Amino acid sequence: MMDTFVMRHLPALLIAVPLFAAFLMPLVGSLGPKVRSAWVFLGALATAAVGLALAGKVLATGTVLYVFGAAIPQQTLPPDAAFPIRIMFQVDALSALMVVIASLSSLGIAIYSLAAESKQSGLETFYAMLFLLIAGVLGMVATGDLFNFFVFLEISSLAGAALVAYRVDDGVAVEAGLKYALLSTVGALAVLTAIGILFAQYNALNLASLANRLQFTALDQVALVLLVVPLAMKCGAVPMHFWTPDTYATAPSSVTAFLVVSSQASLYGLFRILFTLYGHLVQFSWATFGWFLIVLGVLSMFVGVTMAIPQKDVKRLMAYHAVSQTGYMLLGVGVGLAVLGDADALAQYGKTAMAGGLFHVINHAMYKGLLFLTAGAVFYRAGTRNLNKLGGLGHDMPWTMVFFMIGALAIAGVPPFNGFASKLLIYESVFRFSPFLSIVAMLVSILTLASFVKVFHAMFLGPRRAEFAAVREVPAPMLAGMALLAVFVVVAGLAPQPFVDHLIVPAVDAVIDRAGYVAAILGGR
Amino acid sequence: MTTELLLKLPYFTVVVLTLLGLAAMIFKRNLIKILMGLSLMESAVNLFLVATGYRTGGVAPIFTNAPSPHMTLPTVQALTLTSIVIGVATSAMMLSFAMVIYKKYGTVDADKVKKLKG
Amino acid sequence: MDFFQTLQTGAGAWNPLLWLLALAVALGVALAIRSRGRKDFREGDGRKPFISGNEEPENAGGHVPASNLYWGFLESLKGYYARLVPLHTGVPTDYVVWLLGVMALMLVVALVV
Amino acid sequence: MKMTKIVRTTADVFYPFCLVFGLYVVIHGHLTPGGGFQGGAVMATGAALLIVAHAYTDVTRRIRKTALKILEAIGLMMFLFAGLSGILFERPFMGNWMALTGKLFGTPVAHGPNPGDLNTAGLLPLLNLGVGIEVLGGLTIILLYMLSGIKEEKQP
Repeated sequence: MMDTFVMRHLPALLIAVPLFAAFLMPLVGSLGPKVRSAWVFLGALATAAVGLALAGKVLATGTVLYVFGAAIPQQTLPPDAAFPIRIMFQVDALSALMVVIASLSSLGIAIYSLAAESKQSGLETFYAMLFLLIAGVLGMVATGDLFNFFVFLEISSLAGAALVAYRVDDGVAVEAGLKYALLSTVGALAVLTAIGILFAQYNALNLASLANRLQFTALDQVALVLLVVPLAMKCGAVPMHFWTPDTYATAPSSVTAFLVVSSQASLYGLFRILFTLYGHLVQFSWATFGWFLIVLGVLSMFVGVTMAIPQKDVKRLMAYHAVSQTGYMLLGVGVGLAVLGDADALAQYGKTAMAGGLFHVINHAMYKGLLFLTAGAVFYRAGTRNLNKLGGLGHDMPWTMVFFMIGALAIAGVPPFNGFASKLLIYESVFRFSPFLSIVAMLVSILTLASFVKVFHAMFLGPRRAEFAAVREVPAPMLAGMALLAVFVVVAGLAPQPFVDHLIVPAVDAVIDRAGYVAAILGGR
Repeated sequence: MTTELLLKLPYFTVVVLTLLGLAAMIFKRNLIKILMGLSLMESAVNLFLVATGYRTGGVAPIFTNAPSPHMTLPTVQALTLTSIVIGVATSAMMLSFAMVIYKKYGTVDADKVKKLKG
Repeated sequence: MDFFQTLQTGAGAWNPLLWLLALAVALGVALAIRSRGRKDFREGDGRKPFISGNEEPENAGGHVPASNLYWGFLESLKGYYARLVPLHTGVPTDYVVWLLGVMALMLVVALVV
Repeated sequence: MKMTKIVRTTADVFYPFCLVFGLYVVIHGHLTPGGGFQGGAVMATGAALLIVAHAYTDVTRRIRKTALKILEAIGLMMFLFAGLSGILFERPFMGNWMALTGKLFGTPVAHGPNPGDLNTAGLLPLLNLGVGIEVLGGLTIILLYMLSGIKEEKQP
């Protein structure tokens, strides 16, 4: 009974649980640090449990609908409803993939931050903001309503900016927070304008209803650009990536690891709008926006990795790699979008390219989160992020070193870690689309490996240093948080096919199957 | 003719406000002025949303003592309110960031607030 | 064995299990070669492992700082980096201009093409 | 920095009126323009009035930040629980189970133009109240933080 009751309301709990944890944090925090830590752990555990249960339900039974404030949760709209303005969550396989990513990494990050942040002050606000950020990201990927998407986008940007600036750090962190907030707000205003344009024409905010009614007028094209470009900016695509290194480098490491997930939620929004909202129109030139994604992707890959190589700050270096890895996802899905009109090409390599891109999304969230957490662990003990000053830490921090190696080998696409599996999918399918793009992708992978060899050498190798004599292994909660992500990286690398079969391929089908998304709400056309 | 022009007036205002906001954001170097430009753009978007909700002959959807039952759908007003609330939070947060930056850097000149680069 | 399936990429395939097997074989070969080495060597008995005949450098202070790595790479791509790095000005206004620029470009592309 | 006695007294007199008017806007959120956020903002204006008239330290003695933080948490919890209460009554999250029951806020709304009845709309007044309390706490905290700069500059 209880089980079915919870199962029925999973989409609402997905937002309610992290919000509950966040809102009660100031009161719980006044009961002492131990109670607060327990509360954070329980909140993260419950959020992850709800997220994974929801994803499991979606993958087992298909799209889950949840209409807020209706008579029953699954009340769908009549196809000819004049004003479909109900707020609803529509969790399909693509959303489920993103929910899995957010759940797993939020759990790992919360456990890690229990120890990593314990020396800081004002922790109630910090954790409240962290849970708000988690709620924002989960809302972004679960919602079926365009305006709701905007609200959650703003919640995640606001909470993210506040967290970036949380350690004032002589104003540097605040500078990064201001840049992030400024760009996010400009982008969100563009998104809101686009929503206004669409609503004024079609009297609908619901994604499925809008997709059903879209006529693709010139105004719709303007709206498309106003939606797509800011979201590409939010996921850190070159040449709009400038905020990424600033923000990722200065934020606390646990926050950075989740900001990666938050930028991937923007990526989700990008795919949702391009494929579901605008995907069906005959006049819509798939190739134009497919090539837009491909060009952004190739630029991101190449500029990101080349900018990473000369960096001296380890987190700044990793941030440029985050830009570079986002390029792979854009490339994979862009190829899928470019051949969307060509059924043969889509079946031959388009779907594989998209599967590679989406598999890379989850892999990237895991190994990049792991890398940022290891960088945070090194900073926690050594007190510096400057690669020229670090060295010889491998003697005293063996576990951190092992986790760093796992993450570094995964990001460089070395078998048998998960980065290799998704990159292989991308290389082989993109090669059939355009060999040049595939070669660029491989080159970037080699440069990534080179860059991480440098980081590994600078941080962990060499003789013990006198200034790091007091360095010990980091506390157990931090290791546990890193281990959670590392285990996923290894398992997904050793057994990629089950992940692809049960998680990625349904997501790819959900992205392409626009009619199915619409029919889930409107009950057929 | 004049009524048609009047109906379009809000959209002209939106364009002017947006351009003013963009100009402030791009050409001004003072962080506070940049944030003012952002607020102007926010107002422009809000005005745009409200303007799209106008229906000729419609009445504001307030049931208390309404003169006629032909009321407009207040969705855009709801959207605008939400966006205003978000705007308040954003402005408050960014202004306090600017305050901290002034305290730590001693300047709010955007060209000098760039310890993070490269 | 259902867990360790072969990853199908449409054009090729990759099996992590086979790869691990190959890795194990390679490790075995390496260990076999190692076991052929001299058994009577003990560390710290005054003898040094024979490498090249030159004096072995001291270990301490031998750590190469990170920015000295890939010096050649950066030197050969000097022109590229001289153009790319100054773009990252760190001024928030410039970031906004880039965003608006891409937006304007895409508007032109979407409306014309 | 203090204003003259006239200004201070006027501010003291107006402060309760600000709160009451804000509360009016909150409670009538489902009938008239306004609602939780607007009413809460009006109430927070009262605090702004006090800060303008009195010295910052005098105000923080009267309005405590911890109390405001607790208010904020209470308001947010009220909103969340009002939303969650729907699922206990076989409705979705935010399901309006209180409307049309004839009990608290449960009177059916009359069709067409009417003078309005406070005892309608079910869950909405509760949501408004929650948001109002939250905004009162949150905005006042923001105001206090931002105006705390005045204190530092005026002391030589």
